[in-house]
Amino acid sequence: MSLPTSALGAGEPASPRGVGGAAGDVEAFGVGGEASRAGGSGGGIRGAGPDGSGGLAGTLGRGSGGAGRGLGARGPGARGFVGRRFGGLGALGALGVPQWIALGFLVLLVVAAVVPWLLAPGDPLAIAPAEAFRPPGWGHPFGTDESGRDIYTRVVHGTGASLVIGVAATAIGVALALVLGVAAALGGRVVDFGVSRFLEVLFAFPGLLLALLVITVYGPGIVTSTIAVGLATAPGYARIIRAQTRSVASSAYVEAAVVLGRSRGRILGRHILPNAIAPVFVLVTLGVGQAIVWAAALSYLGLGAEPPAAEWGAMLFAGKNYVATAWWMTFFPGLAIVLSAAAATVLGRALQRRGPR
Amino acid sequence: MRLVGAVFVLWAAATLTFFGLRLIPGDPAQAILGGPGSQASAEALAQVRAEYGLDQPIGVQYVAQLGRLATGDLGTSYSLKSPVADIIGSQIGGTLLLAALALLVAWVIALGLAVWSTRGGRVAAAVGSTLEIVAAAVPHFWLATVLVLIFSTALRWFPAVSTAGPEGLVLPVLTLALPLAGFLGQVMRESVLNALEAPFTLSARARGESETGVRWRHVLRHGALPGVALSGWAFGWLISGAVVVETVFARPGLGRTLLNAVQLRDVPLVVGVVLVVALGYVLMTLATDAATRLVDPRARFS
Amino acid sequence: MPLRRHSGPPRPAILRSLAALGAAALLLAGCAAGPAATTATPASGGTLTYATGFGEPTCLDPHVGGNMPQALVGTNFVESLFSQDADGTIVPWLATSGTPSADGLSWDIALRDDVTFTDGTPFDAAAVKANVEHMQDPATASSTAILALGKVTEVQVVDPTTARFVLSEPDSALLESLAQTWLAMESPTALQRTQEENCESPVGTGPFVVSSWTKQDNITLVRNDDYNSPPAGSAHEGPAYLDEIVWRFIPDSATRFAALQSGQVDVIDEMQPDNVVAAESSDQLDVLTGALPGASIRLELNAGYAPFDDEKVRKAFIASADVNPGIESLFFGTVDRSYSVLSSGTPFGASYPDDFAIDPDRANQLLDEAGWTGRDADGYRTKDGQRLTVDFPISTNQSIPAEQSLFEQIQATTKEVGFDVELHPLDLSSWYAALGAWDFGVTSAIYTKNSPDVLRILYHSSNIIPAPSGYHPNNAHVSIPELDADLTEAGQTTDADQREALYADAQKILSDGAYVLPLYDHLQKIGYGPRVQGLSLLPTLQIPTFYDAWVQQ
Amino acid sequence: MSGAGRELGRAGGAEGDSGWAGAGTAGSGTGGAGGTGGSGGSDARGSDAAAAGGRRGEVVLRVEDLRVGFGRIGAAPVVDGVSFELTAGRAIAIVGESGSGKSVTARSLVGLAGAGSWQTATALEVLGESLLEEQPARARAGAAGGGPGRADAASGDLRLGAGDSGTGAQRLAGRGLGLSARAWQRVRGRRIGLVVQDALVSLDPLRPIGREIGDALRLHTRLGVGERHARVLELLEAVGMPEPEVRVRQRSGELSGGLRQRALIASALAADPAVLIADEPTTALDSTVQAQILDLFDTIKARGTSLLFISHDLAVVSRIADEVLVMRGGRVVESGPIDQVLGSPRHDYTRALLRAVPTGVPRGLRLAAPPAGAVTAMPVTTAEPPTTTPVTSLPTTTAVGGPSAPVLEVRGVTKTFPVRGGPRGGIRSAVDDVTLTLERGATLGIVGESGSGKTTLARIVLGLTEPDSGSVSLLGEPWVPGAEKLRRPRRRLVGAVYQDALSSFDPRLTVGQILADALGATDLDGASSSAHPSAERVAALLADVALDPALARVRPLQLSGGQRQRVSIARALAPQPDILVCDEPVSALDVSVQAQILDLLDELQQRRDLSYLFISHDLGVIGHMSDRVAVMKNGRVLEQGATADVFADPHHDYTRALLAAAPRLPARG
Repeated sequence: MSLPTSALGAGEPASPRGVGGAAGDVEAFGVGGEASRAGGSGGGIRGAGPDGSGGLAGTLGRGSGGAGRGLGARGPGARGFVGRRFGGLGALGALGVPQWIALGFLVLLVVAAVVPWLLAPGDPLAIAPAEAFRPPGWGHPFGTDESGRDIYTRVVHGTGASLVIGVAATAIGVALALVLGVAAALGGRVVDFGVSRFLEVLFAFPGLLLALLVITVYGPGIVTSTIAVGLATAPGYARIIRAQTRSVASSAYVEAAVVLGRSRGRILGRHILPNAIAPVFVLVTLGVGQAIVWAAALSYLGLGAEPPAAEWGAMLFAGKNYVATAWWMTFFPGLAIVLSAAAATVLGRALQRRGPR
Repeated sequence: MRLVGAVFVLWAAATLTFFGLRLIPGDPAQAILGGPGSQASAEALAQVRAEYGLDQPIGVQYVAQLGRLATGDLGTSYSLKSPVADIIGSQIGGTLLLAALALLVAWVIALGLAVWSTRGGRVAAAVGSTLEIVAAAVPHFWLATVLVLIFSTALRWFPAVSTAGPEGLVLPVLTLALPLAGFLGQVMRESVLNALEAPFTLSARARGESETGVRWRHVLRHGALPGVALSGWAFGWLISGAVVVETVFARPGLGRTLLNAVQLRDVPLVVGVVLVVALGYVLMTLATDAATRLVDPRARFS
Repeated sequence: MPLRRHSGPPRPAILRSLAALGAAALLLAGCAAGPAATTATPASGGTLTYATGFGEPTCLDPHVGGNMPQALVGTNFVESLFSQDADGTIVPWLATSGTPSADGLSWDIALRDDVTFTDGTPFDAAAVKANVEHMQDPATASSTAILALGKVTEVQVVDPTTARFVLSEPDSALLESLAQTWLAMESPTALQRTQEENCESPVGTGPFVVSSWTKQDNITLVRNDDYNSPPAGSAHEGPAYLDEIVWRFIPDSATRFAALQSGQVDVIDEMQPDNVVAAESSDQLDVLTGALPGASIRLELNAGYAPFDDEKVRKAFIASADVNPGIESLFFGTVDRSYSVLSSGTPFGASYPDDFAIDPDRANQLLDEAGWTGRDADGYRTKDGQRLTVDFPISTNQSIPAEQSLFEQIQATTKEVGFDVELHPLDLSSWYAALGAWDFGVTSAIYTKNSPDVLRILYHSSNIIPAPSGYHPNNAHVSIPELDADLTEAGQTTDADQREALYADAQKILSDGAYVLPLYDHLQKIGYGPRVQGLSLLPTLQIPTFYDAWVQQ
Repeated sequence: MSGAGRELGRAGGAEGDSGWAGAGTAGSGTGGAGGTGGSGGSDARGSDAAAAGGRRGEVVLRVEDLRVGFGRIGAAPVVDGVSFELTAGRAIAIVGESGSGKSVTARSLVGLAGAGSWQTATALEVLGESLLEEQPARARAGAAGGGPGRADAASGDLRLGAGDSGTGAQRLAGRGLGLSARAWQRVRGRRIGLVVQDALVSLDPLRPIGREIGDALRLHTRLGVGERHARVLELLEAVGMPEPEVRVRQRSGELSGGLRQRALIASALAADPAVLIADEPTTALDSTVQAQILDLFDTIKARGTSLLFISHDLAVVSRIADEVLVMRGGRVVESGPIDQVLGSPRHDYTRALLRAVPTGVPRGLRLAAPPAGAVTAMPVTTAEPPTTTPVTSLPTTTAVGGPSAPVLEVRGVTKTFPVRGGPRGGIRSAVDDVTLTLERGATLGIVGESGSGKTTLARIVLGLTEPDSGSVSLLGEPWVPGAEKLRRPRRRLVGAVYQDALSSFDPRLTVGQILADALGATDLDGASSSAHPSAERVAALLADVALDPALARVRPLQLSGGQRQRVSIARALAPQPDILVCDEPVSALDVSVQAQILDLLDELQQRRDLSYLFISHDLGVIGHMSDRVAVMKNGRVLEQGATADVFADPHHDYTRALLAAAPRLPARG
């Protein structure tokens, strides 16, 4: 269940190859093409050579960001990691309608996670057997579950658990990946070889089995499944971070710093780490959605949150038994998962796309 | 070098699994004697422990198992009592068929969607990319349930559980393929868009190539390229997905075998399945590398 | 992995009594009558597809291990020496009679002389001897037979049609034991093969023969055309009607029911309560139910360890665990609340509803008296800074989802008086491990056994000591000398009145001590589609039999 | 201003080859002026067209008042009123810098201006056939697109089909206007061939070039597969592709840049179009290869194909074109026969462009017009923005050593790299036994084509790559090889200026931070960087390179190419180095910007007594900048000596070939 981080646009292909080569295509959220699309009218006008830098794409780009983005284009060969940099919050200015909707939804989720009672004043655990299996309607907008608990209230109150799982699992995965990835990229040949092989093993290991083992050893629960998802996603992130770090480490600006006589430690702290880590925030955004889905999958297999926690995956797990008679028990938590994951993806991709040059 | 790498991966996967399973509560001897809770006598347990070498120190057991694996002997399943190789042999076909079809369908959907939605205007592009993002966000188990409700219970078009015939494969394959298509589609769309804006498509248009020709002769290949490169990853993803799909649709296969084996603490079977899956991943990676190189000469020269 | 019930655990089912099972009989008769209501005449031929949620056997030979999946499928191709009728009375099957010696230390079993195993091997006393030896062989690892035949020292071949069971001490439950599928007769020729081979295709005398077994997909059974040994009480003679049974494994209950609804399968087991209701209200589907003998579904409070080592705490728990509304809503009226430790399919069950009255005030008072006077921020009671936590490991294999939901409701209602019940859904291995380590406050375990003697297994103090496998049937950690005495005596006497009194006393002791919270009967729930006719349950273990079943073409 | 247009029109008429329609408003005149020019030109053109007769003089391509833009129709055109006529067998060049609209002009002629584009013209004809389609709605279109000057709405202010290329999502603007997509497809390749910009990536890397070339035949001829194959081989032969039978099956990635360009030209020529448009066809190529490709165009032209040649390089243009249009900001500022325009340019911009070409300009002479001069006064946004006047008040540092003291000595340096994919264990010598000396205050130019090893040499000199053997000494002391730790304290003595300035900046940092960082490095023991350099020092540094100090707050991404290079130079200057290693510092810049940067470097050298190791592929730049020059090929220095000597009297064949291949302007204006 390794997170398809490569699918999210920044991954190396499966084989241990460098950043270039065929990888270029996998990670070809090419800056040039991106820029001209973002500009809205650049349509393939990508300069190269003297006429290229900032030429037409620059002229054609609309809005403040547009012109600049065209400048990075130096032919497909030059695309890739180095060009993809995180532009900070300025990127928000470039959000479109879908991104704003996604952002709005995520804000709503955060509100639901932090102050759920604002949105749903009820008790998510309060049972009312007499009210069981009520379809959506007045009083119970999403219906009730097998114990008469209000599903709307449970979905709202479950946001926190699901988000925490998503964010924490991704954080664990990314933190682990940072250590591994940076070590591999900068630690010399031996370390790189070791870490790379290790990552390859983790990749070859079915992610779900890894999670299964972790959970069987430590028992099911939110914490365990968070750790399990985090572990299972780490190798994907680690590859990206390794590639990113290597790319930054061999970038022209790091060489420029060497030429200026900066010490290794200073170059690492001032240039390599910040630039290698910045895109990781985008990955985290993208990863959170997938982590929520995977944590839900574990819950579905009965390995996630313990009852009666109002966690979305656990609600799905409970609801699947009544799918023929009480569709709302699975529909709404499922919808919450899909929408959250999709919103995180939309936003993450927007950041990934708009942030870099 | 690649071979050494592959062997290393297999060894490490076996080792990880072996020790991983030892951490799990549960007595393997108990698993051999008909699972937990069975009223196996002390003598029976002792006999089994001796027979399977479970009374040896764990290091010795590990070396012994590794030795057997090295000679190609996957051992005998604790729970099913038959050779692991036979069990895997009988289960792998269904999973591979499922995975291969799902990959193919995902490919076709993703590529079709990417190519279609990049030519049909803004709305199509928005629809295409929304579909991809939502598809990638749908958990398979939920999708499986929804598909069964719609196509099996309500419409009665396809059976809810697997059958011998091809109609039984439709829902399981779709369940696996749709989310995967979402992922692949996102990547392929980027690549299609890049190809559409690439100088070589301008060049093709300047030659008088029609839009259809541009897409068919040039863009399609470039769109497919990242899909090829991601197939190794997709394989692992499909195997994980197969665990759920095979359970929901009651299909025989490695995924279900694996899940059962873990729950029954059937160490040889788990190790066997993990090895086979890891081998599959390694082979798939090699194959996609080779395929990429075949399709894209740039890979050879970089 | 979706939840399965019964897939792994053995069902020790020892019949110790010849007593009639009156209550069960009534229920069974009613249910079995359902399908027979159609007037069409049985037709031969056709294939029936059965989908089980109990899981796939790891070995088709029911001697090996011995669990419900094996019994379910095995009933079609192996047969026992005896059967039971709807009243629970022992009736002949492969044996014509069983006669104990005067001292009760040997039984002469008279056998039919016209039965042949499907591999051509004749069924005779030597075959019985070979079977018993096979069951007793540690390598076979039969969990049921080893206990059931624990007193059998050897089987003597008196003549080809008479087998003499020599016992170390009297065992009045021998014939009931032999009625169970786990002690069914297999071809001695086939038993000579390796266990692996025998597991693939055991050979019996049944109406069907194992034709093929595609692991994780299906077992195909074909009709035994030479069949001539139906148990007493069957609706017809000669070979079965069905050409073929395809036995499929569909672990997911929703999928299983969907498959039944779409007509893809004809019969399913392990129906969820809502599906039972849906099927009953449908004019296409029907349901066959029967209460499994043995203990009812119940919560057992671990009296050996804190906090339930204090009777007041146990009583407070039971007085606050309001289960009736949940049983009503979760089971859609398919089950009735039980106040008896014994299943309604088992004689001598005694109900003490008053001991299980819901009274939160009393519960609070009891907890106060027990010293759990503090309350923490979450509203849970505390004593000396310790929270009143009750760990509740749930076997996701054994407890169906509705049960798990019920446990959640128990968690919610007991919380009101300050219990912190922590539910831990576990896979079977982990669950057994937790139980074996006494690492729980309350749990729910299933025990199927065709006799009130199940009480002795579950609550005799000797069964606190774990078996070599680490499992201890006495999960409530009940250790009361008077109870032990009652149970031992009840198991030895043959006087029905005396047994009734002894069991009633035993159950009262359990009830007074608040060791157990009975919930409802453990039901076998078989759903079947419109094509299926003549389906019934074999009374012994409420297992569906397809001998009389036929499908409308 | 509009006088220029009229005069050109006359000149064209006199030639009889092409009549020049009013070239729109050249310069800062009002929009109205162009209108009159346009209508006048229209008339003139009409008579010319009537007079045109035989094949040789036939007008194959006539463009009148072409306007192209993106976004709202008529608004902010990027091509604004371009008109010309191309007759058979002739070559017209459009010259301009980035953003001048020359590429868009070229592409709009085949309806491929790009997604979301709109185009209008009063006439667009190929071989006498109009590519415009009368639209009933033209009056509306005219109202939208035409200013008061668009006088001839009655004769058809017509829409070309908006670009149907691109991402489909943007095709809305093309809806129902102009030629149908199918009609355009018949024009493309068949009537007008287009060799698109950037030869290196303009062939599908996944398809064999034979298929790419054959596509044009498949689309425009009825030839069978076998015939097509034969024809493809002929074409490859015709464009001078060696071993066509082998190449035809190869994909572009397997070909060198020159061969790719030949294949691309072959694909554009395949269906024998009357007009071949070539957009910067030689830009990414080495000069020797460039010369060969230009020869190929000569041949093509000689066979009767008319050429429309788009380039930024006046020298290249002078080599191939009969006529030239100088474009700036979407307008034609000057046009006419090549000799006339290059020989006696009338427009300031043309003059500035010509002046900016460094080739043959002696060392020390300014290339760019004085700041705040005519160039920057032009109302065009894309040129290098005005910069502050170079600061002259800084005290010049005086050289410590004697005039000929070597500051850098490279002795016998060799570096090899393993070659992957080649024969087993193959190695390639990137730098092979190179010995060079750089003297204080002097510039050592290193010239060579791609793969000559000049960049590897630069990296060795910068201490970024360890040589296999040989050494470099700095101010007489060992520099390379050696431990980085030992090198670090003296790093400040050597600065570097890179070709791609942008990628040499940490993207997270602003200009000010970048420079402050570099100033911090002046503290010799690099670790103590806590002392934050003052904003004044950063501002002074920016002033040194003639940049507005306000730019300290922006990120390099927001700067123009020239500004970035100035920042790059400022950074290199920050630690007060003695030596600057400049690796192709101007090769990504427009010629006018290049001129400014070269002037700046010159000026800094004089003020600060800097020594330059100046690397370029461009002989003109090298010749202008260097005191001494070393010619590199395949890692070896073939020849070195005083620049004048080497250029005047090259000893090595390769040097001679390089000099011969370098395109030159016919005469200096």
